[in-house]
Formats: sequence, C-alpha cells, structure tokens
Amino acid sequence: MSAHATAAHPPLYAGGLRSWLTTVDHKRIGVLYGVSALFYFVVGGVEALIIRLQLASPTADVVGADTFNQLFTMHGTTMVFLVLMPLSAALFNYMIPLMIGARDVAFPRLNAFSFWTFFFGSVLLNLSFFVGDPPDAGWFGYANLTSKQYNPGMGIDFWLLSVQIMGIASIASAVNFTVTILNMRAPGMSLMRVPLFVWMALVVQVLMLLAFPPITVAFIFLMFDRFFGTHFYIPSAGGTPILWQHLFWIFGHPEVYILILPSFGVVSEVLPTFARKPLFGAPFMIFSGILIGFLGFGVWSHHMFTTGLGAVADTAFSLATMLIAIPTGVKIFNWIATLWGGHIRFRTPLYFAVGMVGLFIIGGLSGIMHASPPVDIQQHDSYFVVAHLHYVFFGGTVFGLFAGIYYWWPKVTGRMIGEGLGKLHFWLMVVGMNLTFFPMHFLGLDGMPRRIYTYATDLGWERWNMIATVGAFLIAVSVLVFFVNAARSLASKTQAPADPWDAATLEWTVSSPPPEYNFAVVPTVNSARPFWLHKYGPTRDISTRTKAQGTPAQPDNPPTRIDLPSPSSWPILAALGLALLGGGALVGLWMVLFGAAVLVFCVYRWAFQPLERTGHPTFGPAPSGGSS
Amino acid sequence: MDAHATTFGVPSRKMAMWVFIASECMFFGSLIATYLSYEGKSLVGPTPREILNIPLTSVSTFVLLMSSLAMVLALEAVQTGNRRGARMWLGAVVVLGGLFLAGQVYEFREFYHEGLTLQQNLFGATFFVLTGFHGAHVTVGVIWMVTLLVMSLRGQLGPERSLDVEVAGLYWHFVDVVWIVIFTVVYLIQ
Amino acid sequence: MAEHPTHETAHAGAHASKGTYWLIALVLGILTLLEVAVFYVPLLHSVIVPILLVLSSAKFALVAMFFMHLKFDKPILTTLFAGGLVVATAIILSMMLLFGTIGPGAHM
Amino acid sequence: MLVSIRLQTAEAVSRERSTLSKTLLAALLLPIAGCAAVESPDWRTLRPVSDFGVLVLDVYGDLFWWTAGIFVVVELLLIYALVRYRSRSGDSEVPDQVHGFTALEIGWTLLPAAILFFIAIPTVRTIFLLQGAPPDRDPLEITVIGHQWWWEFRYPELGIVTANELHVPVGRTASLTLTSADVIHSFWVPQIGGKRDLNPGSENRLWFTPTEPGVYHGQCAELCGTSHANMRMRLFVDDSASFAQWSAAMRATAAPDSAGVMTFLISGCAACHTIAGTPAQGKVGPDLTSVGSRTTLASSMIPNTPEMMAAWLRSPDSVKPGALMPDLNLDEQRIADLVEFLEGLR
Ligand code: HEA
Ligand code: HEA
Ligand code: HEC
Ligand code: CUA
Ligand SMILES: [Cu+2]
Repeated sequence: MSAHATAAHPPLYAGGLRSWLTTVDHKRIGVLYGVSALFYFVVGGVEALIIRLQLASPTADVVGADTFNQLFTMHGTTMVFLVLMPLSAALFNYMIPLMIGARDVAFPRLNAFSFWTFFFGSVLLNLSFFVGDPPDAGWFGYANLTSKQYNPGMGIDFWLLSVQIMGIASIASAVNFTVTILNMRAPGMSLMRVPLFVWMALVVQVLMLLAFPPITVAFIFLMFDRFFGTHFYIPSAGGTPILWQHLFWIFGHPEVYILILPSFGVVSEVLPTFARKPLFGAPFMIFSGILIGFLGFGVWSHHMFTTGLGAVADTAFSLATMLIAIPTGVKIFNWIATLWGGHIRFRTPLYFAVGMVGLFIIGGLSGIMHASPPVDIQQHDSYFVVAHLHYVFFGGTVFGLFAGIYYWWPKVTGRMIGEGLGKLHFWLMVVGMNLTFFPMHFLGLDGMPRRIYTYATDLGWERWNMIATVGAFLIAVSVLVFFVNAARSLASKTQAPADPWDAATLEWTVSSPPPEYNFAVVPTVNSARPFWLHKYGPTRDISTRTKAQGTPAQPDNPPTRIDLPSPSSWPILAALGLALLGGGALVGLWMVLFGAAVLVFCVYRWAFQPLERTGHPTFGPAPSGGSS
Repeated sequence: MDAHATTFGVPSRKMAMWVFIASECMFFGSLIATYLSYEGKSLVGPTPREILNIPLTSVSTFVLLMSSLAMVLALEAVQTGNRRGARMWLGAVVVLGGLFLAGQVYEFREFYHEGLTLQQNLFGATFFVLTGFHGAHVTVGVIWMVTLLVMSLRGQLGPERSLDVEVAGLYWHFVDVVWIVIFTVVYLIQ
Repeated sequence: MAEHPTHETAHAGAHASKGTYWLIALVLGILTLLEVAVFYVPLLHSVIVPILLVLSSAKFALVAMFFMHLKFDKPILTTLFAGGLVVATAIILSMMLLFGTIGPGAHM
Repeated sequence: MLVSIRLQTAEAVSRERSTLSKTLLAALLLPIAGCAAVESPDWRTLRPVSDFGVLVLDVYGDLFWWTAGIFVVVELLLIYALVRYRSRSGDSEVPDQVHGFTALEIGWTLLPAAILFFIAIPTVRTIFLLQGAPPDRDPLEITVIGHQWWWEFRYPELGIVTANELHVPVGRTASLTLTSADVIHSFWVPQIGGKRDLNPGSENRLWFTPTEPGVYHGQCAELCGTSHANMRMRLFVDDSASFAQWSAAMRATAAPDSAGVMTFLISGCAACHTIAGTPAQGKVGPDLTSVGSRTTLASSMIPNTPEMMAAWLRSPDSVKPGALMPDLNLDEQRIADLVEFLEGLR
C-alpha cells in the first residue's frame, strides 16, 4: 500500500535546500529541529568528553582553568537549550498534529519562525567560540560574576543574547502548540481522549509560556547592568546578586520539568504499545502531569538552600519540593502497572522506555535528598548534584527521547531501524551512563565540588574520576552506534509499514512517512485509543461504551482537494532580522537598527501574504504556483 | 482545511492572543516583583515620593482608559460594517495612545532633569525598566493601530476582517490593564 | 485554517452593547478619580493599600470582562488568562515576602 | 493487509527471547555492587568532626535508608513485571485491557505521602536547629571574607587577621560571619558539615563545634571565576593548648627585621599587603603579618617552603591561574631577600 502511496503524491522530503528553508510543514520543521538537536548533542558531548579528560586525573593538563569554565558553561547551556529542548520540539512538531488528527499546527509560519529563531540563536551562542570568548559563568550564570567588573569580555553577552533569542523562539512555539493542542483536535477527540504524549506536551507549553518571561526579565536586567551601567545585581549600589538567583530559578526549576515531561509522555505511549495494554490510570497520569507542572512553580528556592534565605523559607521550599515526589511516584507506579499483566514485546523503543523508568528513579530519589536542606547543604554544588542532574537529564530525558526516536523512526523516515544495533546502543548507553554518573555520587559525598578544573592529588578523588571518564567514552561509542544504525536504516530500501508496532493512536493510521497533508480524511475519534478500537473492536476495550468501531487507517487518496499553507520566506527572514537585532548588540547600534528594520519589514510582508496556496492540488505533478 | 472548525469554537488567533497575554502576565509580573522587592532599598535619592508626579500620571492613566473605550467602539464599528466609525475610533486609539506616550516621554525627561536616571539608584533602574517596557508595548500597539487604520482607510477592513481588530484590541486592552496595576502599585502605593 | 479570518459563529453575540461600553468607561473614570482622591486624603493613609488594591482590581476586572469580552466569551479563554495571572501574582507575593517588602520584618 | 502486519509483528515477538530483564537486573545492581565494593565508605561528608556535621549526617542517614528502600522495592517491581509479563513464543493473544484501578492508584498516592512525612520531620527539625542560635553561649566569633581566590579570616576578639588557614579550638563553638569582597563564594569544609554562601553586600552565619583535632580540607563551592578550583583552605582544629599558643604567637608578632621591611616596601608589595607594625597596610591581598607560620601558601595550593614561596613571587599566575597578584618582575636577588624576610614572619 505504501509503495502505491509514494507514487500518488510527491515524496514528503523531496525538494532542494530552498524548500527546506521556506517550509512551513510541521513534519519538515520537526525534522529540522531533530537534526539540529542531534548535531548539538555531539557538540555538547564532545565538550563533555574534554571535561572528562581533564578530570580523569589530578595532574591532567588538557585544558586550562579558563577554558574549562567555558567548557562546562557551554556544555550545560548546549545540552539544555540546544539539545533537549529542540529534541522535544522535534517530537512535538512532528507528532502532535498527527496524534490529534490535524493537518498542521495552528500557525504554520509562526512555527517556521520559531525554528529559525532558535537556530540563529544557537548559532550566535556558538559563534562565541570563533571570537575566542565563550561564556564562562556556568549554565545558570550567577550574578555578580557576570557583571562587567568581573567578566569584562563578550562571552556573557553572547550567552545572554542568544539564550534570550532562543527564549523568544520558545515562547512563540509555546503559543502555537498550546493553541494547536487545545483548538485543532479532530472531531470527537475530547481532552480526556488526547494521547498522554500530547497532554504532557501541553503542560510543557504552558510551563514554557510562564517560565520564560521571568528569565527574559532577568536577562534584561543583566543586559542593562552590562550595557547601560544599571545596578540591578551590583551590591555596592544596593542591588543584590540574589535577585538573579530568584529570577533564574523561577525559570530554572520549571525548565527542568519542561525537559522531563516530554520524556514522560513518550514513555506513556511506548509502554502501552509494547505491553499491548492501555495506559494504566490515564486520568491519574494526566492530572499528575499537570500537578508536577503546577508545583514546579513553587519550589525554585531549593536551588538556594545555601544562599541564606532563613529557616522559614528553607522549610517552605523544602516541603513544597518533597510534594513533587507524590505525582511523580504516581507516574512510576502507573507505568509499572501498565506493564503488569501485559504481553510485553521487547523491541528497542521498549528498552529505552524501561531504561528511562529505571534510571529516572535514581535521579528522582537523589532529588529527594536535595530537597532536605540539612542534607543539601552538604551536597549542593558538589558532584552529588552533578550526579542527580545527569540521572534525570540523561537517564530520564535522553533515554525517554531515544525511546521516542526509535518508536517514531519508521513513521518519520519510512524505514525500519535495526533492532540489533538498537539494543547494542541501549546496553552500551546504560552501562556507560551508570559508569559515568554513579561514581559522581561518591565524589560528591567525598567533598568534591563541581566546576573545578583540577583537584589536589592527596584527596583520593582520582579513582572514581577515572572510572567516570571511561564511562563517558563508552557513552560516546553508544552514540556512534546509534548514528551507524540510523545511517544504515536511511540507506535501506525496505518500506516501513504504516503501523509497525500495532499501536493505538492516530499517527499510525497514516502511511510512513505521512503524506504532506497528513490525513486524507479528517478522522473522527471516539476513544482514547481510536486505532486500537478499530483493529480489535470494542469488546477488548472496556473504556469505550459506544458501539462505534474506532478510527480506521487512512485511505491512500484524499477524496477532495486539500489546501495547504504555502511555503514562505518571510519567517526565516524575520528570524534572521531578530537574530541580527539581538546579536547586533555585540557589534553596534547600526546593526541593531538594521536587524529591527529587517524584522519589521518581514513581519509586514508575512502578515499580508496569503496563507494558503489557493487550489494547490496535492496530486499529480508537484505544485508550481506557490507564492513567495 | 478551511472548513476545519476549531475545537473550542474560538478562532485560533484569538486564543493565541490570550495565551500570549498569559505569558505577558509573567513578564510584567516579574518586573513588578522586582520593583517591589527593591522598593526602599535605594542607597541614594531621588525617592518615588520626591519625584512621582501624580496629577500628570492620573491624566495619562485616564487617557489610556479612554483609548480602551475607543478600541471597543472601533471593533464594534468594524463588526457592523460601519466604516466611518471604524476610522474615527481607530484614529482615536492612535491619538490617545500617542498622547499617553507623549506623557511618558515628558515624564522621563523631567525625571532625568531632576537627577533620576537608570544608573542613579535602584528606584531609577526598576522604575524606568518597568514603565519603559510598558511604554514599548504601547508603542507596538500604536504601530499596530496605525496599520489597521491604514487598512481601514484603504477599505480593506470590512466586517470579514473584524478578527484582526479584535485580536489587536485584546492586546491593547491588556496593555491598558497592566497600566492599571502599575499606576496603583508604583504611583499610588509608595 | 486558523490564521484565516473567519467570521463564523465565533463572536456572534460575544459582546455587550455600545451603551454598556460607555457606561463601563464612565465607571473606570470614576474609579480612577477615587483612587487619586484616596491618595490625597491624609485620613485614609493607614488603609490606603487595601482600598487601592480593591479599586484597581475592580478596574482590572471591568476591562477584562467587558472590553476584552471575557464575560461573554468561551470560558477556556478566561482559564488561560487566569492561569498566567494566578502564577504571576503568587510569584510577586513570594518575592515580596522573600525580600522583606511585606511580612515579618517588613520596613514599609 | 492489516491482519498480515499484525501477524508479522506477533511472529517477531515469538522469535524474540529477550535477555533484557536479566541483564537489566545486573545493570541496576551495578551501583549497589559499586557501593559495596568500597568497604564501609569513608567519604568526608560521612565522617563529620563537628556537632553540626553530625546533625546533618543524621538526616542524611534517614533519607538514605528511606530512598534506598524505595529504590530497591520499585526497581524490583519493575523487573518482576518485565520478567513475568514478557511475551512468550507463539503468543498472539491480546492481554486483558485493564484501564486502571482507582483504589490502587489512591493507595500509591498516599503511600509516598506517608513516607514523605517521615522524611519531612527530621528535615524541618534540623533546619531550625542548624539555623538557630549556636549551642555555646560564648562562641568564638570569626569573620570570613571571601576574595577571588583566597580566604580572609578575622578574629575580632583576639585581634587576629589571617588568611587561608583557619584555626579553631576543639570543643568550643565557632560562630562564623560570612561575607564576600567581590563575587559569591561558598564556605565548605566537608567534614565540618554543610556549606554556606559568602554573598557580597550581606552577611550569613554558620556555627559549628569541632569535636576532633586535626587538619581538614576545605574548598570554595560556588563558581567564582578562573581559579575557583584553587580556592582551597585548611581548617586546623587545635586542642585548647595549641590554640592558645597559636593565637598568642599570632598576636605577639616580633618587630620585623627592618631591612626586610624596606625591601618589601620598595618592591611595591605594600600596595596590597598588610604587615602589622610596618607601613605596609594594603588591603587587596592576604595579611602577611604571620605568613611564615602558615603551612601552605596561596589558599592551600602549595606548601610553604622557601622554594615554593620563590616560585610564587616569580610568577603567581603560573602557580594559580588568574591570580590577582601581579608578576612584579622581581630579580632573583630580590626574590631571595623577600623569601627570607617573609619566611621569618611568624
Ligand atoms: C529533568 C530534570 C530534573 C528533574 C525531573 C528533577 C527532579 C527533581 N529534582 Fe532536580 N535538578 C535538576 C534537574 C531535575 N531535577 C538539575 C539540572 C539540577 C541542578 C541544576 C544545577 O545546579 O546546575 C537539579 C537540582 C536539584 C536541587 C538543588 C540541588 C542543589 O543544587 O543543591 C534539588 C533540591 O531540592 C532538586 C530536587 C529535585 C526533586 C525533589 C525532584 C523530583 O521531581 C523528583 C521526583 C521523583 C522521585 C522522588 C522518584 C520517583 C518517585 C517514587 C518512586 C515515589 C516514592 C518516592 C518517595 C516517597 C520519595 N534538584
Ligand atoms: C542536559 C543534558 C545533559 C547531558 C545529556 C549531559 C551529558 C554529559 N555530561 Fe553533563 N551537564 C549538564 C547537562 C547534561 N550533560 C549540565 C546542565 C551541567 C552543569 C553545567 C554547569 O555546571 O554549568 C553538566 C555538567 C557536567 C559535568 C560537570 C562539570 C563541572 O562541574 O565541572 C560533567 C563532568 O563530568 C559532565 C559530563 C557529562 C558527560 C560525560 C555527558 C555524556 O553523557 C555526553 C555523551 C555524549 C557524547 C559523548 C556525544 C557523542 C559523541 C560522538 C558520537 C562523537 C564522538 C567523537 C569523538 C570522541 C571525537 N556534565
Ligand atoms: C596588586 C596586588 C598585590 C601586590 C602588588 C602584591 N600582592 Fe601578594 N598577593 C596578592 C593577592 C590578591 C594574593 C592572594 C592570591 C591568591 O591566593 O589567590 C597575594 C598573595 C601573596 C602571598 C601568599 C599569601 C598566603 O597566605 O598564601 C604572598 C606570600 C605574597 N602575596 C607576597 C607578596 C610580595 C612579596 C609582594 C611584593 C613583591 C606582593 N605580594 C605584591 C596581591 C598582591
Ligand atoms: Cu570562591 Cu569559588
Ligand atoms: Cu529544581
């Protein structure tokens, strides 16, 4: 059937560079996000490897003190903003419209704008390497180390401007996806029928909407301090660097849930599919996700237990933090219950999903230790925190997102991906990551602070550091295995079926890869597992009391003409204008003004460009009459 | 695709504006939180009490409130196809918004002459950044309104485009609402 | 498509009449006058904060409900707005507590 | 067509004889095995030498056992489910479509809540203990000032100012007032207990009563710039007699040899350093009044030997990257004189 389909409509990814630059198709934008994120994963990973080489022994002299500070700052910033966020965005972009039965997102061109803004922001950040002055104050850049007085170079400016620009991209994309999820669902898809992945995505969008403005404000203050001589964070003029800590963590803690919830969502799709059961207690899963997001705004000062906020504040934030264990526990237990009684098929996506659950628990439990201020004042800013954050980021997010990558790989590429290499990837990664990050708990308990480029020889820290370094290279090997696997899959000729895992949700009712218009016929939904219901009937699905027969696979050809949004150059140009405006602050006022002019011009052109290519035929010869 | 009715029966652009406004609440919330956290912590003067000009700001507050009235009336006019009304009220929004901005420019200049600058003290920094970003929002709003006005003058703003005006209006009213808060918190509660 | 200007059911009846708008504007003006008045009456200075908060909340609510049509529009919009507003308010209050602007040790 | 795909997947499953679960078990036990391999870990934070550290360790102990217990139970449940419910060969049946079980779910909402209760109680109690008044009514007051990248210690009641090596008597509560001269630093001696930040523009407090004489490693824990890694310190817990001796020696500095003082002054050192009883009253660098009596130099980077001292004076930056003491381009003779002079300051 698929061979048929490819002949019938133009292949999804055909077209030259220009078609990628001007695309407004959510699927292609998803691919763009994914490729950028994987690229930066290697960049951030190589930075980490250099860090590990330097720390492998107390006498190592791979990089100097300043370079080391730049490396972990860039590593942290890269992994958070250039890897995990865009990787989640990749899955959101590609899958959400498919999973809710929509033909695209609510604002396709805004979507393209978000991607390019992110992309130019990420380029700006890494340009700092080329001018030889990367930021060096850590990924949370505590004031007043970032002030002109203590950090006169341009590194901090690169950092604050680029993260600021990427923040705008995140807010734009969050507006877009909030509206898409709320407002673009297929008929019959009530909120309680929305797949868990999409639900978690919705919570993430709301968190982004509410968490990015505070850090924007924090950056604005920093910018004013550095460029215009204000004293927001300068103690000698009555300001306090602690203001930065608050504003940063008001953003920063929700941010870590922004990074974990997509992975929770993936796991909640993968486990049911491979256990061949519905997700256990889906409503509980939804509410616990919302609760995690909501509570996430009330715990920020748990990063500041050594700051000296006083016993009352410490108590309040400690208790609030502990509460988060409850909804998170619900998730863990419901996942186990989903597996319970299933017929579990051990395919690569399941490996990664199970790995995520097993490893995230470790990170979550060390988080609970941090939540207790008396304990945390020992662990804070030590390698114990580094262990915690990598168990939740790597064990939690990276494993979860890899589960998603393997799970949806056939859908996105139209090719199956090797099981053997996939499992090898998994095992190398599990062993490598435990070898790397578990010993860091020991180092932290032994008093090793984080962010040190060297340590004295008589402290006894070299053994565990060496082991961690070996582990890091094992992770690198596992990543290489993944790339080999991916390349082999892309080179292979066998077409993946539309529904390789016998799954339950709408994205599997369309061909692999999906046609440009996603759904030939807008589906009607009457269950949380519409496709499953169609395949196995209502008797097996006790949640559905209707007699309806679910949502069938899509026909190959649309019965009617479908209008799609036309490609446009204005989003990418507007994003370029925005980047010039922001980055221009490093060059001169004229550059800022030029960027602003480009931005305004493009926004006007964009606003007055008709959205749809009228009467674009989806069949037959490729479209030629698109405007732009 | 065009036939695709939205799930909530709300046009997506309108919902998007509300979502954006929710985000803006946090933006201004953070600025206001900082202003209040630093209140009274300046090491040197001028202080708010010495410098804030209540009569002037009361007038510009009133101006901004009335611009909101003009805004709903403009929307009303567009929806009912009343072209003349649309032009008149959109024009009024532009004029009132411009007046507000002029008031702010005047105020900033006065303060500057009285020694309150961004760099002078924490009050100056927090005050100018908070009200300045509000002013920037008003400026964007005025530009948007001018655009609508031009469209209207060119006869492109029929009832079928009333959503354009409604969304712009939401933005405008929100900026007004933020000013209500700033006026109270910064100017009246000192 | 959503970016397409639609004029279907969405805002049929989703607003008040012109007269109401004028009335609301009048009330807003009066409330502003009251606020300024309160500011200048020394007698009220001990209770100025609560009074002003009530008055400005009233203004806020009037604009949101009538000019922004929340009163007549779909509840989802109110929910979205309220979400941002509630979190923002909570953050403002917590910051004021943490910095000692209000609460024990306040020097206001 | 659909049916055939379904069959295909079922076949694939039946062919699969996964070893995931078994190996997973091994992998998850790896960390535990790792712990066990280190016979009775003697990591610094687990070997406190102060009342403060013991209070902290008590809570850590509570938390460790709770979380270890949760870890084992939950991971075992996970592994059990994987092993028990793996799909078997030839199985093409669809399992029972269980959607949930509310009572159970409420149960595992309440259970963690109950556990948290037991974690929260010692936590809150200890927060207030640690941040309350010091147990000793007459603690030894010490002011700690962080500098990029060294520590200044002042004993107001004893009239002592020193750097990088903190002396406290065993058994007497030390009450620290912490602040910073430039950026944020964080005071941390792992065996004493938790850290506390040194914030510019405000003061923090930290008290502890050392219980065991000895020398303990400490280090700045908040990123503070280039040589953050090198901002170390040594904490000397002295028995009462040697503390008395030390503080007496620190106060009774003999008048320094005047030729040495001259060299010191003409070399430009006085712009930054203080030597009590001389015109050198600089405040930028460490007080050198008794520098000869320190065991280490440059915040515990190098041992205090004449050779190392000379190396430091020759090029501070190559001993400590970014050091804020400039290279004064001294000739070897000058350096030798200065070393001799400084080492004599006791
Ligand atoms: C994906 C990201 C992510 C996630 C999900 C979490 C989750 C949690 N984090 Fe973590 N955290 C980070 C990323 C994350 N964190 C990062 C990056 C830092 C460091 C930043 C920096 O300094 O650079 C950090 C730092 C950090 C600190 C500050 C440490 C310090 O610097 O001193 C604290 C303190 O409370 C903390 C706590 C928690 C808690 C309580 C959770 C909870 O959400 C965990 C809840 C989960 C569980 C508890 C496990 C499952 C539950 C059960 C099996 C039920 C039963 C359990 C109990 C009854 C306990 N984290
Ligand atoms: C968000 C996700 C994330 C991820 C995935 C990682 C992944 C890794 N991290 Fe990172 N890390 C952070 C987030 C993350 N980290 C953050 C936020 C900080 C705090 C920063 C700060 O203090 O400001 C931090 C800090 C941090 C430190 C502490 C630095 C310090 O305090 O001094 C260390 C030290 O070992 C470390 C190591 C690693 C390693 C070895 C990996 C590995 O898992 C990386 C694996 C990936 C690869 C190895 C890429 C694969 C490469 C190839 C396939 C190419 C092979 C090519 C060659 C070998 C040339 N990280
Ligand atoms: C511009 C300021 C400056 C000048 C001039 C200067 N120093 Fe220093 N000195 C410092 C600073 C700052 C440190 C702390 C460096 C560190 O540990 O990071 C220091 C540290 C030292 C130390 C180590 C102290 C300890 O307790 O570890 C010695 C010894 C010393 N200086 C001697 C000298 C001599 C001798 C001269 C003159 C030839 C001199 N200094 C000139 C700033 C200065
Ligand atoms: Cu001082 Cu780090
Ligand atoms: Cu946190």
